[in-house]
Amino acid sequence: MKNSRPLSFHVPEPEVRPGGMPDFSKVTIPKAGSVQRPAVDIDPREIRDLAYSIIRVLNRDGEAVGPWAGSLTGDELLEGLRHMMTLRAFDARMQMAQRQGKTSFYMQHMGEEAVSCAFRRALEPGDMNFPTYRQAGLLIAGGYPMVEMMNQIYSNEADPLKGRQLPIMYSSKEHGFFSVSGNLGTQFVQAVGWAMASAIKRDTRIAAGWIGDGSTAESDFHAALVFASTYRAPVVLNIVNNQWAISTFQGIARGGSGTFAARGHGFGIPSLRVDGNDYLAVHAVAKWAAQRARSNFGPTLVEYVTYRVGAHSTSDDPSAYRPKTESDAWPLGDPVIRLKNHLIRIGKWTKERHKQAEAEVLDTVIQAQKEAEKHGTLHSGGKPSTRDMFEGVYAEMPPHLRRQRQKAGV
Amino acid sequence: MKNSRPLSFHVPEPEVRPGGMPDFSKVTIPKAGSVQRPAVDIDPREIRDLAYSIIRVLNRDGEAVGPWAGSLTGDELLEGLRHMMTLRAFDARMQMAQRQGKTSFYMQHMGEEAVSCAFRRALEPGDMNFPTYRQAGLLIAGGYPMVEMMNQIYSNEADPLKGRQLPIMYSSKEHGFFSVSGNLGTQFVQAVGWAMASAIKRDTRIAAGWIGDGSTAESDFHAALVFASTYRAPVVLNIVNNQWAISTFQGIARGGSGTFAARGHGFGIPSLRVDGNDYLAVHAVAKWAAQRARSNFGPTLVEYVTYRVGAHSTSDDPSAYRPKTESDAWPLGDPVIRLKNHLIRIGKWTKERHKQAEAEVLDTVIQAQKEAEKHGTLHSGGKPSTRDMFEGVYAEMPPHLRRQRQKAGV
Amino acid sequence: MPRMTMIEALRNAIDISMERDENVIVYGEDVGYFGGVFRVTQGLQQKYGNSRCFDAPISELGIVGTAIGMAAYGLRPCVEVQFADYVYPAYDQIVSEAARLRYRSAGGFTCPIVVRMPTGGGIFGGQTHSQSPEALFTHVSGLKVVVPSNPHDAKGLLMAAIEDPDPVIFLEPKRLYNGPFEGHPDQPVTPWSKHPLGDVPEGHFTIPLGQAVVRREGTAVTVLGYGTMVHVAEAAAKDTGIDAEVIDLRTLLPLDLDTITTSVKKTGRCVVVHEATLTSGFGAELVALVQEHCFYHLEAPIARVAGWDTPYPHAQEWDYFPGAARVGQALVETMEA
Amino acid sequence: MPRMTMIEALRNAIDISMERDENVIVYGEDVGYFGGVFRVTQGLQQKYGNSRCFDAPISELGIVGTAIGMAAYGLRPCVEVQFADYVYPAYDQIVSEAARLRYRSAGGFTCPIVVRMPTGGGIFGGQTHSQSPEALFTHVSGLKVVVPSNPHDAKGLLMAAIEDPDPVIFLEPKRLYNGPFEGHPDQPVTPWSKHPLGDVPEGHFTIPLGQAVVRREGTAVTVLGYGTMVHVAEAAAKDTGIDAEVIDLRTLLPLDLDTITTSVKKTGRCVVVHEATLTSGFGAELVALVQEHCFYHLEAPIARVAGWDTPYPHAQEWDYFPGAARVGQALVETMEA
Ligand SMILES: Cc1ncc(C[n+]2csc(CCOP(=O)(O)OP(=O)(O)O)c2C)c(N)n1
Ligand SMILES: Cc1ncc(C[n+]2csc(CCOP(=O)(O)OP(=O)(O)O)c2C)c(N)n1
Ligand SMILES: [Mg+2]
Ligand SMILES: [Mg+2]
Repeated sequence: MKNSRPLSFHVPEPEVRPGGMPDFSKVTIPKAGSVQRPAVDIDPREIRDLAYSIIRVLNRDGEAVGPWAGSLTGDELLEGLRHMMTLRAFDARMQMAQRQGKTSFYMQHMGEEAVSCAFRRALEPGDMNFPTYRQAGLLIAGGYPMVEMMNQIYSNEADPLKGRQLPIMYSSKEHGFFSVSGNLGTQFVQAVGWAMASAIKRDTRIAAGWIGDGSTAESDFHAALVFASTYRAPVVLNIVNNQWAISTFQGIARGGSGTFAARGHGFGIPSLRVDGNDYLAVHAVAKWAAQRARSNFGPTLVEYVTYRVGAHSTSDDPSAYRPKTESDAWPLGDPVIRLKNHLIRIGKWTKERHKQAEAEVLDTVIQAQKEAEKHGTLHSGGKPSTRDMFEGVYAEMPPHLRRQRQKAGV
Repeated sequence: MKNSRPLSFHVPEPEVRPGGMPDFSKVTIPKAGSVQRPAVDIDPREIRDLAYSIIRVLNRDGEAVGPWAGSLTGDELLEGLRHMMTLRAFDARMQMAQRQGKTSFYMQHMGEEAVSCAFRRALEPGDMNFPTYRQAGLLIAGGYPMVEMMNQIYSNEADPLKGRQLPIMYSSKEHGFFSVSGNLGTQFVQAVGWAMASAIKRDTRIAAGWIGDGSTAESDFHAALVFASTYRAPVVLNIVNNQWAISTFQGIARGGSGTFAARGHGFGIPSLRVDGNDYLAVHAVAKWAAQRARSNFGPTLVEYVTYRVGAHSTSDDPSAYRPKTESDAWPLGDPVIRLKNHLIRIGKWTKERHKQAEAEVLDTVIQAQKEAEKHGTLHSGGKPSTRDMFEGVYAEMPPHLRRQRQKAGV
Repeated sequence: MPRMTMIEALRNAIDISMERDENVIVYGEDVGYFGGVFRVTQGLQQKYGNSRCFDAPISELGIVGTAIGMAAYGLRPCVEVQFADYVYPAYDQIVSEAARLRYRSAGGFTCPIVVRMPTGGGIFGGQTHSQSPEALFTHVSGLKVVVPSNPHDAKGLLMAAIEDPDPVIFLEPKRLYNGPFEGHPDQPVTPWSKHPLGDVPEGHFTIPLGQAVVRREGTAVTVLGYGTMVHVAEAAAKDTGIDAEVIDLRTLLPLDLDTITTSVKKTGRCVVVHEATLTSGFGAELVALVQEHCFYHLEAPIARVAGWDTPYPHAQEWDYFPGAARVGQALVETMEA
Repeated sequence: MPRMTMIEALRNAIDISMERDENVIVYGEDVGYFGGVFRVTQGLQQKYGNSRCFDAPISELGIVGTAIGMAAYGLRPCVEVQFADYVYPAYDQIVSEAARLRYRSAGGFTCPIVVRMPTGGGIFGGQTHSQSPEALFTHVSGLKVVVPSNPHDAKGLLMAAIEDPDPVIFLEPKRLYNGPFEGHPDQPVTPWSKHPLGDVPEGHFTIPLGQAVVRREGTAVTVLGYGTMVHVAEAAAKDTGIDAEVIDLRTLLPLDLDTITTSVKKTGRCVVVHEATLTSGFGAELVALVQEHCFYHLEAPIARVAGWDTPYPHAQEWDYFPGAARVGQALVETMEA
């Protein structure tokens, strides 16, 4: 029976590399409106197909179609558009600020704005997100002051995190935004713990965990699924599949013929894939999952299919590992343009008003930036104190830290 | 939209607890022979149902039926029966030896003998197992000398592991049995690494990883699936679902409506469930999975549905957490009796010869035990040296250990 | 005062904490229905229901990771890792998350969790049921690290740990669960019921974290120890007749440096003992601090007695364990130096 | 001899190792096609194919866990953890498995792996791109721990590590990748091309693990350091004019105690420096050993200069970093003590 043919080693490779023609022909995109919308109390076994398809609402003509359409009013959509535009402008300014040496580091959301902005709208006050570094839309759409975000990015004297954290590692309990960790994955299982706590206390609040496609390989992802499923925690577990993990394409984390969403099946967790560049679809699915959680039906796993248009961070140059024009070829388009077109299509918006809004948004961001820069930037102006460095390791400073602070002369 | 009904916390509970009547009515047992046997190069997407069923060969009448029957000859089955009987007798003697204070600790296999004994037969020389502490059948069926196992259990002067390891943490490269770790789960991903190495070297050997139902919750399980799927490693990933993890029933690790096998689906790994108390079914499935690996089709995930009849270890008393008679109610019966009945049914065996074989097997075990005890037991007779304690931390002893050994006066 | 074993004292501490504060939640592997493999949580599920005391999947990462989330919500999880040897899968969550949450969120989120775990050897548990990993936690800013040596302290320290606003690693020397093991494997161990430190105050009772205690007064040499080694050191003093002052550190981080330096300045000599492997063990930190703060009082090099730098062996357990003989020898040598 | 940056020297070491031994396999996050975020493995996939140099999923556990399996098979994996700050998910595999495999299997299975990781701060990387976790490995019997301070040593030590029969934790001070940072953030760093230690021998070349080297001879005080701190210590000696003898430990485990004690016995004074947080840092072990072996030669307490016991901050990086000024102050105080 022994097969004596030698084995061979398999390493997944993306379709193309720099120099090649971008090719997404192997990515199957179902028609908008074609995927069923089950009741929130559905038996997960009935909807396994949802982990292998993509829920979409906006079609090529900018129409909202199918059973997942209609979760937001026109005015709400207009607001959503503004959130995404704000995030994009914010990113552009901060990216530039980093290039100007005003801070050490930045990470942008280009192409993925719909995911965090639309998700935020599906939550209620008191709910808690456990985000990665690429969900600033949760703050923007949640009304967190941009100036505060910038103060954090600049590590200036007004930085709410006192200069301790790398830029963009925001934290705001009031805005339902758990402290971002630089360690990938860790927050995913913490979200489950928070949700378990809410259930233990017979509260009504729910949690949302966030993770990137690449980071699903981390152990915390598994622990999150295990605990969420065992205790039926009221949590929405979000996977943002933006196709890349720094230089590594999603096939390295995904392997085989599975999808990230399908990882929920072994745990009996309902798992959905959704067009992450479709504001309406993201919102509808987020709302469905949030309602399941709040109705005590337990966790939902959601995979947002999107594309990281920009570099991974200001330390990265994607042209070294993927074709420069790959993002143009991405079949799900741009979330801002798609929502804009839909709003125009339904008569709530015009090209002119969009242009005008772009200018307004930019102006707001610039105003905030000016305000923030009054408090200093990383290497100039006001800065957090050295004392701040010694504070807050514990609720009360223990003797050894007091000795050290003294030694440091502060 | 906010649902103001309070959430509630869910903790899975077994059907019954001590004092209750054992009840496995919720465990669906498909008829023997009813599950398809696909070709080894099947697209995993085609056989997702195999992760939700149970492959069985031996029916109630002791007949081997269906597409998975016929992987072993009558003589091979006779040998298999003897392996299982030997393991059972070995366990009984060593369990007793522990009670007599001849060693500190023991773990038995009662009820699960078919899994490791039958699996071993599906491997070729040179293949490597990464076992847990409950796969001694791999050694017994592989011809590893029982005396050596006992020397290890006794930590005596002839202990191949020099007294360093807890009893039953065997290790034998020659017999394709990787050093057992006391830390759950760790070996599962190492098996994948070994298999990757074999593929990298264009070898023909394959690996097998082993893990318990409870331990699938550990991070290593996830890492193993990720790496096995990404690199299509030639590995068989075995989950022994014996329903219990010490005092915790399998529902705590499994959660929701999934199965352990179904955890492979998110990774595109073909995943099968098999009657772990059916020697023929275990062998057939193991062989199928091994052939897939050796044919370069990559990993297979196999869940063996069985029942831990004995206590978790000599430190455990299961009557504190489950009905004493639960094992009698287990619907998949006893692996030894089932194979015995089959062999009688096909005319290869008789009740009398079985009785006789029992006596012979016991005698062999007792002989080995006598031999081993000549070299000492944990607290009396020959023992490994204190020098052995300092050796082997590194290939070459570094100065600080030499100083310490000197200080210890050895 | 009732006499208790260390297990009973720990259970009592958790029980009262759960009674006083609804936010105290207890879980871990085999912790719920069964009450834990060492039975510390026995009866708590029955008393408080399975929302407050429950079994967890075998994922130390998940246990600690969810506890951090619960703490961020506002609960006070007190979780069990079945053996300290199994804490490593949770190490990232402890080091990168629990320890730093308050700091990195500038107090926006905090992490009042307790991670309990049986530690130490002497039970023929081999390399995976015997480890003493305290030094892997004392190097981590933001954690507190506690090791009780008797039922009295176990209760007071565990209640303080549960009430502490920051994450506490709570190491329970399993060799002491039933009696004060003095490092003589050939001699029977007195049960706690016959030991004064088996007297455990009833009701609410805390021992502030960060306070050491002098277990045995002496003038010749200071012995710094914690957990099992406190009893071993006392035995060594008795065996050798050396008038050692034995200090039970109780909390390793933050450390009670004053009690230490006061003693060493008095005795002029110091021996540090622990069961963990020598190199980079917590003893190194103690030596570094003592020589820094008492340099001009020291009459002899500070000696360390510790587990050898090997994995914890099975058959050679008593060759490995730093028992009364080895500690005694260090006392003699330090006195003669 | 060609002049190389530390990155080039490391790449060269791996390249030659792969050329010489088909069993050397290299992988990690972004290590394959892209060549690593610090570009250490650049070009190796092209040269050796993607069976020998490839990208790994983001699972440090999986990276090290599979490497252990490969090593058991007979390969020599040299894997990368993207930043030392991210090693904790792999901690269990390293501590419980890699470090103990030889011992627990009585040599039946061995684990010749190298786990490379950039370590240390000084690049405004905040708390998750700046850590120095060496002490968390030096406490683990069965591991070797190496920290090079220059391109020359980086090559020789990495080749030795890859050829070593046991698991090696290889920490690369990222602040030194491009030049010998002396701890003066306001001054430009000389590139390695202008530094004698940028001279890297061609071809096969190893530096045995376990050998320290005297970087600067002196008579007044011994400074023990490794990695970035070696250059900082040299600068501090220059800045203060104190005739310090600076020892570059290079390997922390096993440690070259002879070189250390010879020097301290000569100078009678000792300052230990590292970037990791102070408490339970590797400096504690150094102090403990020095006072044990050189007690009667010591004229002053051994001083430690280290990172403060806080997470590594972002804005206050230069307040945190133990730079030339702080080391200089310790030298002065130790001379005056
Ligand atoms: C534990 C850990 N390992 C590695 C890294 C380095 N790292 C930062 S981001 C990143 C890629 C993450 O990719 P993905 O999860 O897909 O998220 P994305 O950046 O695409 O949003 C890596 C490897 C880290 N921060 N933490
Ligand atoms: C990392 C780790 N955590 C916890 C334990 C303690 N422990 C030993 S066996 C066991 C139960 C394992 O159950 P399962 O995986 O189902 O295997 P079984 O014993 O049923 O064969 C536990 C919790 C351990 N050995 N290692
Ligand atoms: Mg990504
Ligand atoms: Mg089990």
